[in-house]
Amino acid sequence: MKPAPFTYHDPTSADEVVALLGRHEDAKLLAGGQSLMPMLNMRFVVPDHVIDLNGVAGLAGVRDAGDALELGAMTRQRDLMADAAIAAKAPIVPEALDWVGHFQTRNRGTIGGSLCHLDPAAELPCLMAAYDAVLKVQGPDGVREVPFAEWPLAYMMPSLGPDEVLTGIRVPHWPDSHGHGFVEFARRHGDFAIVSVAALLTVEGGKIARAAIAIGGADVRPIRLEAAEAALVGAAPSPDAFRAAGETARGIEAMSDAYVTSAYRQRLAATLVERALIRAAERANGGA
Amino acid sequence: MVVRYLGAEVQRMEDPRLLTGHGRYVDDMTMEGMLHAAFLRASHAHAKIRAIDTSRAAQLPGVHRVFTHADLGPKYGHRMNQLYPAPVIEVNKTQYPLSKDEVCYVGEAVAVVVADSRAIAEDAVALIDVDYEVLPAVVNIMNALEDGAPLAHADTSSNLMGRMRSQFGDIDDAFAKADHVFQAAFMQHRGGCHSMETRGCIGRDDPWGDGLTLWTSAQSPYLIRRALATWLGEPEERVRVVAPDVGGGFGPKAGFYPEEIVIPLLARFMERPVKWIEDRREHFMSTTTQRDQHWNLEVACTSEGKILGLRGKVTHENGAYIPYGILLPNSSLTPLPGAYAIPAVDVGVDIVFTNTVPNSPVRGAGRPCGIYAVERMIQTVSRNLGIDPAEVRRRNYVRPEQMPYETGATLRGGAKCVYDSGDYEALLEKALELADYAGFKERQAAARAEGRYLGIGVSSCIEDTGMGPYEGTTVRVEASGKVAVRTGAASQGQGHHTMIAMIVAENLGVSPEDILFESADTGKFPHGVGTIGSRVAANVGPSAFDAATKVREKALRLAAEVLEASEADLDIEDGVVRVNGAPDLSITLGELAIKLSPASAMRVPAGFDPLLEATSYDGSSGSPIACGSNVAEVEVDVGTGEVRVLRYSVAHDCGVMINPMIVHGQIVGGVVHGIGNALFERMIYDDQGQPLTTNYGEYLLPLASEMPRVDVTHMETPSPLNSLGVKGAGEGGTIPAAAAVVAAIENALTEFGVEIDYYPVDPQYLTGLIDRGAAQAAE
Amino acid sequence: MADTREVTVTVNGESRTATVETRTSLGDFLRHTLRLTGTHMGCEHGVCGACTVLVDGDAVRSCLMLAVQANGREITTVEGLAAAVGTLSPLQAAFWKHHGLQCGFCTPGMLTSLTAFLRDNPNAGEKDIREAISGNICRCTGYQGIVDAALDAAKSMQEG
Amino acid sequence: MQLENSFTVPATPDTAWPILLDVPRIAPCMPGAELTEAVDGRHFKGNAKLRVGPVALTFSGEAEIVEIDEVARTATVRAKGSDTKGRGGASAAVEFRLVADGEGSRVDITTELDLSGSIAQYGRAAGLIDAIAGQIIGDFAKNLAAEIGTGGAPTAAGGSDAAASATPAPAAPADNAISGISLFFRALWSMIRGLFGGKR
Repeated sequence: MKPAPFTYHDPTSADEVVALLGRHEDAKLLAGGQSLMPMLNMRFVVPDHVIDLNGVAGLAGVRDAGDALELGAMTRQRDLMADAAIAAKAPIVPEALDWVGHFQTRNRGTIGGSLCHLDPAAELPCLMAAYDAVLKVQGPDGVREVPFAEWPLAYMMPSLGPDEVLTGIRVPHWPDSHGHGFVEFARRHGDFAIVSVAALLTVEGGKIARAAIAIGGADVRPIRLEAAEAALVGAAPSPDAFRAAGETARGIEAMSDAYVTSAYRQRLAATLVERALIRAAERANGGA
Repeated sequence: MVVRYLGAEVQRMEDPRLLTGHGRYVDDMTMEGMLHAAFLRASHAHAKIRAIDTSRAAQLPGVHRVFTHADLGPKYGHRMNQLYPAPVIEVNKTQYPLSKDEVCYVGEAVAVVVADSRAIAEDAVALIDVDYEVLPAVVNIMNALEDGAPLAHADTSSNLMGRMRSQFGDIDDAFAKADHVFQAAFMQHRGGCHSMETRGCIGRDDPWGDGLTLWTSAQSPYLIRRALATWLGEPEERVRVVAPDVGGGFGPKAGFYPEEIVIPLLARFMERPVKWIEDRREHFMSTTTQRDQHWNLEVACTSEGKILGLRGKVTHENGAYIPYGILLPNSSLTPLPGAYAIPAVDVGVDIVFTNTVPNSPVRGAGRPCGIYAVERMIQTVSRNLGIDPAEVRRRNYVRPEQMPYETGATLRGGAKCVYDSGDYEALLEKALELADYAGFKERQAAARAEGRYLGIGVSSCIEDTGMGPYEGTTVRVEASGKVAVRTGAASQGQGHHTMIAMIVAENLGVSPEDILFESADTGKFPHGVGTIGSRVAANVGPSAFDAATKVREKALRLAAEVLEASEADLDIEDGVVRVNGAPDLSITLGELAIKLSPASAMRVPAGFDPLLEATSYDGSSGSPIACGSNVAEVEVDVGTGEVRVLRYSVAHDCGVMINPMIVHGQIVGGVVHGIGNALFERMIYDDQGQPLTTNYGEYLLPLASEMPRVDVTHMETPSPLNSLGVKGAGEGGTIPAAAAVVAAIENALTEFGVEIDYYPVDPQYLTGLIDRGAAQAAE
Repeated sequence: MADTREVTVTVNGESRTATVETRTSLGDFLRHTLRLTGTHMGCEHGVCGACTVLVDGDAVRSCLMLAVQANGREITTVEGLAAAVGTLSPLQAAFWKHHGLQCGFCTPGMLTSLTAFLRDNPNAGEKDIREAISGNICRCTGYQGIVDAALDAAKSMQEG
Repeated sequence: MQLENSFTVPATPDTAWPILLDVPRIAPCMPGAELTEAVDGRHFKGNAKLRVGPVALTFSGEAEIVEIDEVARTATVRAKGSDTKGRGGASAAVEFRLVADGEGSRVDITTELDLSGSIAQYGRAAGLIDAIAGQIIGDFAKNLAAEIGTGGAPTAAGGSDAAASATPAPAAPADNAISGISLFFRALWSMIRGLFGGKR
């Protein structure tokens, strides 16, 4: 199980990456390698060129831009988990990352790699869906911004042109009083999620003021439960409200695979949406 | 003071080497001029091969040669041997080392590339073009015997490989006089090998020197030597098979594989050593697994829950070829009365071919299935009669005063199955105490008040261990005073070195550190059987004990002459023979060895032969029957269907324990393997016979994060069948585990009326049962 | 023509340089080029953890990193965990004492992973340790001896 | 596995049938497909490029028209192909039928598809084939309708409608390959080639 031969490139700037992508037709970008390397080893992916992003300057890091967190695409998952600004502003991120692989893979794996690989079961795309994150993509004509809702085009296929590279992600702030809950069901620790749910809530004066619910793993892309979000706004955070929100998840589009059916994913989604909302409400200030 | 090693928790002799990265596994070896091989494997479950074009592959730089069946030539053009011929095999199908004209499972070796590196060999494999005519494949055992089912082999008329039956007692009478007859049908699925080291081998042929040598990651080097020499038509003396450090075996490495013919042949053709290391995808597709078995049983019992008889039918998946005779179905039937005095049994097995990888034993072989079946029927009786499952067991155990108890079943090789010793009820009580079975109802009620569902399950097992006929040992004191110990038994992590060193050291009066241990090399020990069926301690143990005893006796006899003392006054301690009461009179074992065979070749003392050495093939005079009771406590999340094993308790009896630390490790490891079978491990094929589960993200091995702490307590009822009183321990953890876990899940979900008819119990399946139960309750 | 690079790494304190094909994994480079065969390849797709090594102190899968990516880095393999030849690190000694290994194949990855984990989490309890090694598969031990060894090593390292 | 799909084209069966059988007109409707050789009236060779997520495949293969019924307007095609980088293959038996549907026509397709090799051995993607088939047929029908010139609306039928709506066609990347489980695409494309062959 050895990769097929390729030509290796180790550019040092994003411009150079874009230029290399322009020159080479069948090229793959290598970020943390925790998804691409297995596919190379198994020869599922057989590119002529591998362009390593690990030496590219300026792609890693976390910055609080006031109204949002700016994450470099090559920021390692381990560093996201340990970052103080993320812990303060978006504590759901480290909570979700605990479900991402294992500490050894998080030492290499990057947020950008995960968002570009776009495995339906991956946790980070689910989080970015909840946040309506904005992705910064650099191509030959400069940088464009893609709202997360427009990022997944199809199964494991991001809105990324053959000569484009993801450079950063902008995660808008929620008020400090917000509550969060990330719950997931996987067979074993670190496994692909069968279903995961990210929930964010703000509560003002005993009523839910804002809600975001994203479901990962169920379909080929993360799903936002917009109807349930709308129904929650203005309601008191209550077990009944959360159960009702969960019930709406029974109607989501869900896929079947060799292991579980879409019906089971829908059932799980209902359970997990309810649990994520309960957890988020417990953590939201301004309830009572 | 005589140092006692037997029964002590001696730290393993193997470990410092393995802990510092100095093990020697097959892939760690390299040789001058060595080439690397990669196989092209069948991509169809069933197809005729019309043509194979290797020309593009052969032209790739770095490729030395590409071989197909035809390229091996007529001398090597025959099918593999049937290792275990048996009369019940009606259709004897073994495979060609490289497929000739028909492939019968995905993963069957079709061609092989020899190249400068493994990577290049894989590059070339991708360039081989095979023209297949795809044939219908049979995958599901439940319809494999139906009229019109696709045939696994094009030239056969049925998928029935053969039929077996275990039959004893008066079954008609048992059912006629029963107060109740209950029925249950269930599917059992056991996964694959998944040793962390895959298979792999290196072949080297030196016709003018050492002959043909095969280093292979295997459990049974002597079986491979015999099979390889027989297949080649060459003398065994010219074939040497070595199992170096082996990274786990668990059954599937006990057989003889096509690669173990092809790789040495390539070495012969290329006149250079050739290495092949199975990669993990190959392991999923071409290493034998255990897979599906369907049981449909009826139990006859009295109103008090006393079981009178058991009858029914089993359908057993064989896979595409027969690499291992009928060992697996046979070992599924032989444990059938379980730990219970069931007077009548009549259960038959249909063994069916499918277009999947050939099946072989996996840890426990058929025993986990047979025991699961018996334990399921105990649960069925308990449920239907409303008697506590532990109590049903108490009312049916074989009692100590019945020992030796002849069940009526027949073991492999035709011997009667006789339970030699043990107190099954006492073991159960110990397990229940360890698990705080009495306090469970309170725990369950407290959890239920919080909306949590706890359950408890019990299972008991017996295990026929230590099958013969022998596994010999040679013990030789050398001039340095160190003691060379050699045996045929290969270790895959069981700690044979330590166990045997302890036995020899104690008996010979040396330290275990003085033992120079070598094993599993057919060039260094003349014959052996293999490491299967929890047999090594019960066979090598006695032979090591006996050989050491003989060496000790010889040393004492010679020392008595040299020291002019009575043998009765001599003792050996720390390698020195001393005269009791005369501390100045002594001679070391090394000095005695020199006296027997002096380097300057004077003379051997009269009445002695030259070496301070003995060989023994003493073993067990039958199969010692180990036994155990397990209790699993689980929590089920009814929202997701997730099952967590919270607590797991084992009371086990494997006779006298040589090294309790090693026994403990075997039991705990075995339990986790069994929990994996019960909850996680599932090898899925689609209806065309494509394996869908070919990586460790999808094939779920048990991980530390989901596994419980396993509490183990022991009884030591000596086996009367060997000199040490030992019984095997390697599989005793695995065998009863699935039954305990499944019973616990059902117990947790009593209010939903959940009855499980399939394992591994996955959450989707379980939520289906929960939802159905909830709907029925609502009506 | 194969794409090759010269790679220099410091392995277990010693600088080593070799030319490799760029497609070569760090694991294969260590094992077959540098002949440090203590690191084992169990699945080559990043799940089993047997191939874990420390790169600049971080535990990573050596099957999921190219050798060329390790250029200029400091690598510790199982051969380099003990302070001196013929000795054992506290963790290795605890594995020995608690029967934390049987066949020994997963052991190098367990040891490297836990060496890094216990360094960063000296107060880890059983649950933490079980989660930490959830990316390391052992088929033999049932993990109990490994967990006991890690708990004991953590204790002895804290006691200094 | 068996897949059932349908789509409509805004032309009567009399008009649509010969168009469907016109190779040069139809080939571009299937993105990534390239006809390399018409061996004879019933045998064809070609390549197809496509992407399944990160996996970019190039299939090389051949198709044979087994049966054409000009009266009933049905055809059966057998096709097989394999990835040029050794990752597996596919074979398909495709039956299709052209029937009148209101003002236009409906094409009903029954595909018996067998995948093999590593591309077939990924359990987590096993359920996507139906979904992707729907997407592919939707794209193909859209292109075909445009080719026929009247811009009719395609419908996806069978079990794939939900998935098709959940996976709209790629927009941003100008990739010559389409996303989807490769071999279904391959099968469908072979079917089209079979139709072409029937015409000749």
